[in-house]
Amino acid sequence: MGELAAFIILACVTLIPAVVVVTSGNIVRSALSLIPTFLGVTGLYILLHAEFVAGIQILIYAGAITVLILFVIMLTAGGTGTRIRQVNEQVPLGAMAAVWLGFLILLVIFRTRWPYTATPAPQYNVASIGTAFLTDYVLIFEVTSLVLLVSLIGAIIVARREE
Amino acid sequence: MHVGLTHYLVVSTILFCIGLYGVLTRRNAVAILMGIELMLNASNINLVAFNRYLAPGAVGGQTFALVIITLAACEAAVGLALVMAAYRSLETIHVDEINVMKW
Amino acid sequence: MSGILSLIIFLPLLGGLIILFIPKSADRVMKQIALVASIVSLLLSLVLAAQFSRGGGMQFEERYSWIPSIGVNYYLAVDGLSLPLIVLTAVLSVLSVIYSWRIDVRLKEYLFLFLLLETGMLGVFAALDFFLFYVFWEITLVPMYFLIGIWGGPRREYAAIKFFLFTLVGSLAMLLAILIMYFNAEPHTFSMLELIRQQPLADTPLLAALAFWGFFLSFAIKVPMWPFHTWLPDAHVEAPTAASVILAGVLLKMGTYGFLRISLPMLPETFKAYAFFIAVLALLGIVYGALVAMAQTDLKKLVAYSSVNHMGYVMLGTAAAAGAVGDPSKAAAAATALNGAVFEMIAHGVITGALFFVVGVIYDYRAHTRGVDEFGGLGAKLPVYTGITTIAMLASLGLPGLMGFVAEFLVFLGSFGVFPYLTAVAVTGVIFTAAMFLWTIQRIFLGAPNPRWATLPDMDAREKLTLVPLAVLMIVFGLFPKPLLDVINAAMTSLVTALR
Amino acid sequence: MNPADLWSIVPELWLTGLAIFLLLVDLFTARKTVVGVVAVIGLLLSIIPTGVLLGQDPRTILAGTYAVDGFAVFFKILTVIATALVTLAAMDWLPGRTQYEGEFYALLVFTAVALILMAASTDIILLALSVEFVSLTSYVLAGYLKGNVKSNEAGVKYFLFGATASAVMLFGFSILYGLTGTTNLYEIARRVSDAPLQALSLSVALMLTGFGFKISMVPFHQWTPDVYEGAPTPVAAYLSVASKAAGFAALVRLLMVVVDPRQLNWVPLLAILAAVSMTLGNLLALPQRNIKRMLAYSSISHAGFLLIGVVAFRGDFGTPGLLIYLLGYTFTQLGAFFVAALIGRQLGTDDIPDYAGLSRRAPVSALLMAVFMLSLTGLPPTSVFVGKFYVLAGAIDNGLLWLAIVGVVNSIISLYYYAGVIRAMYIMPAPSTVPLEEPAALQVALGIAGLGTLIIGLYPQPIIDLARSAVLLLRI
Amino acid sequence: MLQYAWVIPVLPFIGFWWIIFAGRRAPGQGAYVAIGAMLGAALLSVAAFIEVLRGARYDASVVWATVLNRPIEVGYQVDPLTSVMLLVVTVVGSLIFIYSIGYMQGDLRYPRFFAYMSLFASSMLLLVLGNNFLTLYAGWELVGLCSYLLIGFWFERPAAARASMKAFVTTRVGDLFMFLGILLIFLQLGTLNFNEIFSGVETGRLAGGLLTLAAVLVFGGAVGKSAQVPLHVWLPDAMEGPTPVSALIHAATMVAAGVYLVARAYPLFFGTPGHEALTVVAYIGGITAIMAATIGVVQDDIKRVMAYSTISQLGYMMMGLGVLGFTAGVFHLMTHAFFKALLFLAAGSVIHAMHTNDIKQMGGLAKIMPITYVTMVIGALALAGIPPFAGFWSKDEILLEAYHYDQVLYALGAAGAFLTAFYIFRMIIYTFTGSLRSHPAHPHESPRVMTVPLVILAFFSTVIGLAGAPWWDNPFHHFVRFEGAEGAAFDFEFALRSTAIAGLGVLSALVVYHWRLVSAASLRRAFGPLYIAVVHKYYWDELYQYAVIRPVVWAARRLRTFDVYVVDGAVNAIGVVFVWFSRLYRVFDLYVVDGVVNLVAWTAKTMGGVLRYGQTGRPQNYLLIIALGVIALVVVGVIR
Repeated sequence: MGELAAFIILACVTLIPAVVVVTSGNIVRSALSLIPTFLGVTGLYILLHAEFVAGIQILIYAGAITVLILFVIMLTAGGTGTRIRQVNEQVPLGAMAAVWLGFLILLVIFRTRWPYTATPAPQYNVASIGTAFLTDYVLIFEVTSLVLLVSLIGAIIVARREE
Repeated sequence: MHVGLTHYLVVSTILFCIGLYGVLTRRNAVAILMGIELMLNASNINLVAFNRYLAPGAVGGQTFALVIITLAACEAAVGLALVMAAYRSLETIHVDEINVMKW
Repeated sequence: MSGILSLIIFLPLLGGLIILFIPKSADRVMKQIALVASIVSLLLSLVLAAQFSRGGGMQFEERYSWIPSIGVNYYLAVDGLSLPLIVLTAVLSVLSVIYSWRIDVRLKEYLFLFLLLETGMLGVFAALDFFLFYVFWEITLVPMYFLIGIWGGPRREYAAIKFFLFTLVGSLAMLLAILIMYFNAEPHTFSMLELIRQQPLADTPLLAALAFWGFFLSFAIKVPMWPFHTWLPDAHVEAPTAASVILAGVLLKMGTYGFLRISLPMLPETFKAYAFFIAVLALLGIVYGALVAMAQTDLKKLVAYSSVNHMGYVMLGTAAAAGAVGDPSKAAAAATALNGAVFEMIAHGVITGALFFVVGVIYDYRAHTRGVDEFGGLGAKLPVYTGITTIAMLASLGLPGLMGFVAEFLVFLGSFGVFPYLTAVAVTGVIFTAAMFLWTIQRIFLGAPNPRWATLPDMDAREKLTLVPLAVLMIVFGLFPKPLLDVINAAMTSLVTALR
Repeated sequence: MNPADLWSIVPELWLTGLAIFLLLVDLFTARKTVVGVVAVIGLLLSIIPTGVLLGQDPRTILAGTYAVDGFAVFFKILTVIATALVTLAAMDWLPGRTQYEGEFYALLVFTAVALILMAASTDIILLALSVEFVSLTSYVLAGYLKGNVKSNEAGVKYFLFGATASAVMLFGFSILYGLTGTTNLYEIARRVSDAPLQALSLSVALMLTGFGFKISMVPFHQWTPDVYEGAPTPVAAYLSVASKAAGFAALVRLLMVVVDPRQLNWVPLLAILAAVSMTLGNLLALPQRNIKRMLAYSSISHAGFLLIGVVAFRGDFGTPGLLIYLLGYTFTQLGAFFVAALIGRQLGTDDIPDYAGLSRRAPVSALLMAVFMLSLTGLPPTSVFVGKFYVLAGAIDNGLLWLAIVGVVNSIISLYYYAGVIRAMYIMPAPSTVPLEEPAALQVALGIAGLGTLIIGLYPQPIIDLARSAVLLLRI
Repeated sequence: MLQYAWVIPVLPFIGFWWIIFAGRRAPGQGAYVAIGAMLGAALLSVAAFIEVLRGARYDASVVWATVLNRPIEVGYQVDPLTSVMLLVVTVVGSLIFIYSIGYMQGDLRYPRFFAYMSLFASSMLLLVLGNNFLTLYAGWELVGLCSYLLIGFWFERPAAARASMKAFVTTRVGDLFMFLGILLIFLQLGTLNFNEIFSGVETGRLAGGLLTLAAVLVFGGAVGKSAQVPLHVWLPDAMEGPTPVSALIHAATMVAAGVYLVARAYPLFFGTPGHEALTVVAYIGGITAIMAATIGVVQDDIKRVMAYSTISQLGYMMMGLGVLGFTAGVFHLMTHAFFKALLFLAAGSVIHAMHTNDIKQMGGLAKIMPITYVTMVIGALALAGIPPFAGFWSKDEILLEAYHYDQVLYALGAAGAFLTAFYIFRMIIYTFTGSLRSHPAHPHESPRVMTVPLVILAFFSTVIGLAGAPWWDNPFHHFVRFEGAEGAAFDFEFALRSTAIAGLGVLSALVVYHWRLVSAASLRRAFGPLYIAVVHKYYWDELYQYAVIRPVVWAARRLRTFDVYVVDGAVNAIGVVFVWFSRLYRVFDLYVVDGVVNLVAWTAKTMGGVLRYGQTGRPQNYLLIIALGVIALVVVGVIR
């Protein structure tokens, strides 16, 4: 029962700020609302016994990405005014599309009999993930590092001011 | 009532659609990026939940989620860099004004 | 003698490639190379004709594997149907090069494209592998597009793209038909002879009909049959003279050649089913072409429409032969019609080629107008020109003793046995044609001399060199068609025998 | 991990090393052309280890995450060729437009690595990762000219579309994972056979978005013209060829390996999308005056054509046809873009009417451009003709005659705008007869593209053999 | 030596090419070449004639083309009919050639004239010699071509140019029917050889209605070529050509080719059920004879009188053949060739002297041009049918046959005979008696080169008829005959009646025009409406005009663009119809057939234009479409 309560709370913590993110007229408020959302998701991970993922989530999302976004908002003077219209003219259409897609996906999810394997909650640890990364997923690991490197270079090239 | 896979899937779906709505309706490029981040988070919830409920013996889903988190960071970095560059020459980050080319 | 066909086909291209590397200033050298390339090709084709054994079926075969994984071969050979067309192509190409001697705008490109075109045309007539055939078929499109587009008249862009689009529609339809044939053959093959032997679509009428209409669209546009003919007047009018000659003299024959080489032997039953319909279209072409030609005031358009008329005869003969498929009692009529059709192809090539040269002579270098009504009384000033024009026009209207008559006579003789009523109506086309050409002669050459043209010179030596050979051909084969007809007949006999 | 596996990824390692080496070289030289030359040499050298893989038995390595098969090798070769050519073209196009010329080559090589990974991934994590890798470098490359408004716009737009599409795709991947509980493609293939159909459909549909975006398939095509127009011309060329090819590679691998059409019949859907892509792309290309936009729309149309090859997977024609088409299209499309780059460089314009008189001013380039245009139309004897021939044959072989007819009709429509370029170059009067300078590297790239176009057209047998073996080896 | 008969047409053919290439450098500027060739041909013809008289026949074929394994043969034959024709063509031809030296003297295209004439002779001989329809048709078309070239010889004159085209096209209408007839015969019998066809008719492989159809179709060619009603309109206009041309082609030989055709293909006509094809021939001939004769009465142009006379006499020949008088018809063909050539050449002599064709402007030429006068009177007597001149024997025979066959035809023929005598003497009187009415003219007798042929022809016109006279057992009848159509024996009483009719005609002419006992004007009044009809040539030209041209002109006024062509194109009725139709077709061509194609192109372009509004350039519009695409895909995936 406690699990359900925790889940509902976490879901609300995730979803309600998410709505704010996409609807708020103030871009800074949107960006700040990302943080509870990410934290909510982190909670869900913990609920799912994925502590390592949860940790990374906090580090990267709540930490790095949100800060980065706020930085850019400040740099581009996006946070100065709330008078600027933040949404475009296709709100009804966009809402409709989102609702329809959600409806369809939910429909499928409910109709599908997922191949449950009713096992007790496994205990994942950082070690098993680390092992996976260095054995089965070694290529993925290496490529990920390459992606990080290249993104870094790319971002620097693009963001640097042309002399 | 027990918390099951479907619960997580519902949350992730809703989160995905909220993100999508943001992507479709926000004028600010950074705000669109936020929507995309929400969508990516939805995928991650899915992956972790599936991993937990359907393939508890392996860590494929979690690994995938970790990769996606990394990718999200990269995307944010590159994307925001591009937005910055565009802002310098176009002096706007509203995508419907970034519109020199059409047809 | 193996390799001679390849040599004939690719010598012009070789010449063209050499020309590409010659400095722009050496235009005389370029012309000479073009001339030599085409003349050698002609001579070799004459050697081919001399060595050709009548009734020997496919000869001078060359067969090399090209794309073995799908069974595409480089497969060339000639029979009595293709040999005359190859020689005709070579002859007209040489004459066109001679005629084009005075071209000075972008000469290098002109000659290259011209020789490329020659290679394509020769290849179409010699290829016996569908893939190869298609490749050559398409190769002819591009140079012609450029020739019309660059060296053409005022509306050349429109005419060129129209030509290109029309014929591309056709050739892609053909591509689909070829693929249908290919996949229904067992084993899959692109060899035309093998497909003729297999008759892969004999048991699937629907597919056969699809393939047939695919081929039909392609060939009918090329011929051109009514109502696909509207590209022709535009293309002809705008094209430079030599291109008009090649277009009318050879390119149109590719369509009828396709009907005879592909549609008829590969899909005989299907062709038979639609033979009457096609004969009606041919008939429309005959009558319509002549009537529309009569209304023209532009000499080139007039000749162009007369081509529609004449190709109608070819198609009438072909359709008649198709209508006689499977009926041994009509085999003789079918053979007659086919002989006539093929002879008409050659005759039309020679005659209409000459007519376009004739138009060019007056338009390109003399009057700079093609308005039939603007002339008058030229007969007194330009006797040689008048004489040759008259011979060509008389040959075109089917005067006995000239080439056109033999062809029309045989076509009518044969098709009357299959479609008597249609043929009876078609014969009226002869009158229309006669009236049209005579009226043209009257307006251009007869009547009081128009003072505006008082200083026009008669044909010079080079122009005579281009036109006299054609006139001689018209008369010689008009009087003694047998040598040519024997070659054709051998092929047509085996065709008709196969269809029976 | 088997150490022998490392020998199988020598090309990838070599290229990664090359890219890093380029970054280093860039630090120590002021003449950026040197970097380009090194890049080209390095790329060409990578053909050697790739060729060694050619004869090897198909297998997966590194715990089943990576395929070493003919299919992968084919795309390695294609990618390397395309990258080398684009690098050559960029060496003449870039100078003076950006200060980060050396990094440009490095990024190109990184992209090549990513594309190669994408074509060879047999694990959905790696697949997603490499798709993103490609995207990330592509965004940067598209927005590379920071002073250029159009390039900025192209970068931002490409990023927004790409990120959205991949977010959707990743959601699809997550569902696929949920259905099977594994990330390995071959494992998925085994387990998916009794997966619930609707969920599978959902995941395929969502994944299709990502790949559809990469190959610019309708309705995920609309970024194409804006990005191609705005991006640096060599990048546009690269995107239209290599990125598209890798997208197809991944799509084919996914569909072929995972989704059995007997279980989930994706054939009609993709056939319709192919038809719509061809038609829409063509119709939109008709009124274009900007050569890059025109090529962009036409690339949508070609994506439709290529989809025929995906759809017509039964028999010996469709899938090999796709590969042949891709390779032929690579040469031709690159060539066309290179000419556009040349003109853009020399005349500062991308408008087709400004090509007037090119046949006099730059005869070789004009001739090659004419060949490319005719090839794109699908006239023999050119490379795209062979490709079209193959995919049309495949369509007919698979009983999709209607699709073949749509393809044919679209070829005809396409002639109209391709011929428009030829018309401008050859028929329209030249405003000036001053000869254009035709820079060396670009000229070499152009020549190779032209030769490739013609040689494949004239003697396609080796390519066909390669493509067939690639396809045979696909299903390990 | 009959196997060398093929040389006969070849000689003038060589002459043709020689003159064409040598031009004025040829001997006698071409005249000697032509005459030499023609005389050679004449000699050979005479030799052949003698051989045939002795009973020799010849028939040989060579393969012209092989189709399947069936040869199509061409060849030639020499039989009495052929030999007679050869003789007529070469002898008359030679004389006319010689005459032309004088007549054409100083013409701009003097060599060309002889070239064309040689080509004509060659073609005509080919036509005559052929033993099959192919050769005949070839010769048939070639003489038509020569006729075209020669009528339009003075093509600077628009009237000549128009007339030449009218002649060619009108006769080609007839040829079309003939060609169809040939096709029909070939379809049924598989051969074009005359003898094989005839044996096919005999054995009944071609019989009944089909045979009649074939025969009538073939006769269509003869109608055109021999200027029978209703295709006769071209011949009067053809007089625009030089007079020797009129004499040779449009009087003596080519126009008789139609008669020759019927005679040659006689078994075809004869074999029809109840000779119905022959009845058609006879009535067409009879109507033509009387109609042309009446028109001849009112013509003032000397050559037109002669032209209508020719039409009328050709009608007689047809009638003769039609009423089973095979011999009579051919006989008249022969005699007519001589005396009509004579008349034309004499008329040419007059024209040469007067430089006008109008007999009302002439007069009193008898004293100035005695040779011309005498020879022309001989010709007139022969035409009128006064014994013993040539025309009497043949015409009398035709009337006799008609009398025995069909009284109506006889009545037509007899009336025609009266009128013939009347109009020809009307012309003689106008031309030669009284005093010169055109003062500026300075007439003179023609040179020897022209008068000698006149005299020779006059001689023939006098004596040639005796070949068919009842004395000496009527040799012509034994020579040229057809089993089953032998004809009646000479009837002295009937001959007297014919002579009386002709004499009456001559007398009437004298009464009206010489002695002027009855004024021409009162006659005109007396005949009132008939006179008006005759003056207007029975409105044939008007019929073609009104039936077609008027509506066309009306339409043309509406559609001004067409104006030029219709006015200009009112060359003749047929031409105008064609032009009108073809204009319509052209419009159809431009706006309908072409329009469809352009419409497709336009639609494609427009659609492209419309579609690109979907291409707003605004990213989120695109993103929305992506989203909608995803939804669509999912729907498709889920709802299946």
